[in-house]
Amino acid sequence: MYFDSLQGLLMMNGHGMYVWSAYLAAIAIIMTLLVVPMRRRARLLQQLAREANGSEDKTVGNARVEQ
Amino acid sequence: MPISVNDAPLLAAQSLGLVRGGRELFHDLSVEVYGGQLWQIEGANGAGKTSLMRILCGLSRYGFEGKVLRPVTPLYLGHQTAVKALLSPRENLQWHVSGAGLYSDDQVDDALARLGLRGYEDVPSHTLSAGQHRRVNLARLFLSDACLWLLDEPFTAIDKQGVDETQSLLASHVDGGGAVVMTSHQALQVSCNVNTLNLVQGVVS
Amino acid sequence: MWTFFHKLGSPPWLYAIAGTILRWLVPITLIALVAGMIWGLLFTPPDFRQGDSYRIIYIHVPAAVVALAGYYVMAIAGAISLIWRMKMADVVMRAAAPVGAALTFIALLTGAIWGKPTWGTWWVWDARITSMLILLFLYLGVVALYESFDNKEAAGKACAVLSLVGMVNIPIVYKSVDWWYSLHQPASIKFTGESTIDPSMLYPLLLMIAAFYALFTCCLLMNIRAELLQRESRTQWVKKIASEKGAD
Amino acid sequence: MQRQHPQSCSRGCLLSVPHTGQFCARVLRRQLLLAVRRPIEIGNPLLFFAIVIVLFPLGLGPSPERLVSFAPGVLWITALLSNLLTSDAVFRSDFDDGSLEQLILAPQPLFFSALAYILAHWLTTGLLLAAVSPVFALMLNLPVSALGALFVSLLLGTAVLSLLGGIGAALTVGLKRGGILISLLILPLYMPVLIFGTAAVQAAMTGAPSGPYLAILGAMLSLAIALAPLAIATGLKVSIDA
Repeated sequence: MYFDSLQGLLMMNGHGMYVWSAYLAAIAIIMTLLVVPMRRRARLLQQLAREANGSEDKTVGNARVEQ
Repeated sequence: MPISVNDAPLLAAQSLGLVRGGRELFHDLSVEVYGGQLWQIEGANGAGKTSLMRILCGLSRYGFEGKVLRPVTPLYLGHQTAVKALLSPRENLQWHVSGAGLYSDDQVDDALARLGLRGYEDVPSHTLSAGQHRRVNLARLFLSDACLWLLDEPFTAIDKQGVDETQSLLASHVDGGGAVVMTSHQALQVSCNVNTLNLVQGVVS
Repeated sequence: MWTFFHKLGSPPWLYAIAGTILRWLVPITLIALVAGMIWGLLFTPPDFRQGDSYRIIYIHVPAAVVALAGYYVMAIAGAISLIWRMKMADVVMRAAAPVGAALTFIALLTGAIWGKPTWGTWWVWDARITSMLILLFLYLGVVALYESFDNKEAAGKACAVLSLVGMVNIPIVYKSVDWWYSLHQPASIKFTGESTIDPSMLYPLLLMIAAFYALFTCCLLMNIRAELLQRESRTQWVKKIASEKGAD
Repeated sequence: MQRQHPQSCSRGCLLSVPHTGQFCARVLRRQLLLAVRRPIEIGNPLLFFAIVIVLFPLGLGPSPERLVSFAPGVLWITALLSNLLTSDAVFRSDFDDGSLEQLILAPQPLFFSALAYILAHWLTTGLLLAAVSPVFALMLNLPVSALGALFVSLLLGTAVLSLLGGIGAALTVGLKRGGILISLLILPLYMPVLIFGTAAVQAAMTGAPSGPYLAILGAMLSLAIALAPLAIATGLKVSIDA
């Protein structure tokens, strides 16, 4: 471990602000890169599930017309 | 002149299928066009007539199922007239970008005269009306020696005399061994028999 | 092998195989990223010239490397969709574009932040940073072209052509920018020239590059699954998956 | 005079199809005639070039020494922008009236037809730009020794720019508002040409030989001639199909 204390780690003798800002920005972008498609897929599935359930009870009434 | 059936078809479409905006326009549609046949594609507006024509002539290459075999280069007349406003009708026809042959001046004069454009051969096209532009485009039929003609509503904005002249040309082209596939809302009065392809049922009659 | 290539063309199969790969790839990627960052930040000696600010290299270089590789993945997928008319390759290209653009942006951002302590300016017209900026413009060009088409099928084909043209041009752009940099800039400390990097710094870098490649693959596969659901929303297999998802 | 109709088509069709060279010459002549018949469209890029050149002294100050240090970059960037502005219209008019569909269906390969279109575009923009540029170079106090290098570099460079702009035009011809989009697509590809173009002029200014830079521009031109029409042809087929 090249830093004696938490304080040393944060300061990184003067360069800490740049290093940590770069890492945090990168981590933020990486998180969005991972989360966005997950949420998009979940939303699509939910919407399709609602459509699937929604259309099921609707077709019971006019099932004959559908065929 | 008996139609020689053993020739290879000038155009063969195998199990074409097209879905547009979630609606299935046609599917599993196969048709073979031989020399000496005139095909008319019928269907209401939006039934996919123009889409089918664009698939047959090769403008649409993606987004549909099935295959189209095209051994010969067809002559295609679309909705747009492809007439450059800055060029005169003669220049438009003689330098046409469809890659057709070189037409002599009197061939062009004769073709334009038959469509009632005598005297307009060398005026800039921007002085002509839209109907006259369509007739300049139609004049390509009188000049071309292509075997296969694909015409997308050729008679819109054409007067009675022009329609009759063109219909007689279609008949003589088909009798001469050529083939025509066209879409039109008007009933055709042509001497040769007409095969119709109705898009609503996708049935070939 | 050919049946594999052909099977790759069927959406449900691709959706399923992407799911299984993701199940074990996502945890590995997260572990590798975290380990690499900790290793790079805490357990490597500071650089004798640049001090601790060089630690940004563990984000900047991997992001740059994978961003460039991402463009090639996108271009090759585009080529496959153009030549063999495979709809799935079109989906892969569509999924790769935003991920690559985001990684290029990470590389640029970290490069700019890194430039401040070493050169005192927020933006330094170094050869690699400038080429990275042009790569970002190439990515944004593909995304912009895709968004401006209404018919998404044609959009995919047009983007395939543009990404292929971009792929041919990338080496030319990189070489000419390197040459331009050497013409105007006397050979001061080359920003990207640390070839003699000693092993203790090299290993975390290699780990981070591997982690970023895994990250790119994860994001790509996730985007593919989402894109598949959207494009094939009317097909039976999507309805089946949706109803299963709805049930549990 | 009843035209003799082909009796039987089965023995092959389109007997008198002009071969590719003849067809491309005809397309080139047609495009040049279309351009000449509306001369203002040839004048526009030159006027744009002139006006933007005038902007730079207003922005950078009139002192000759300052101007001369920027002259190569200013001249080249202005030529590049005026070329970019005109490249949107290469296929636009033919797309609007339907000629582009006919061109794509022509039996002759689209590779050479696209090349003919781009050559016509270059003759009416790039060539004139290169011819006019020495006048503005002198206004920017460029030494006379560099005028030759400027002319040749612009000659080669604008040809490459026209080919690359043709790719952008082919991809965006189907879009209603393709103008701005084309610059985002194509400017990254223009950058290498700009780098070596200005380098050639700067070298000539300092008396160094500008030969190697012009050679690289020539190499870029030959690569563009070989590959760009492929992308243009595919782009046109995709845009027509949209």
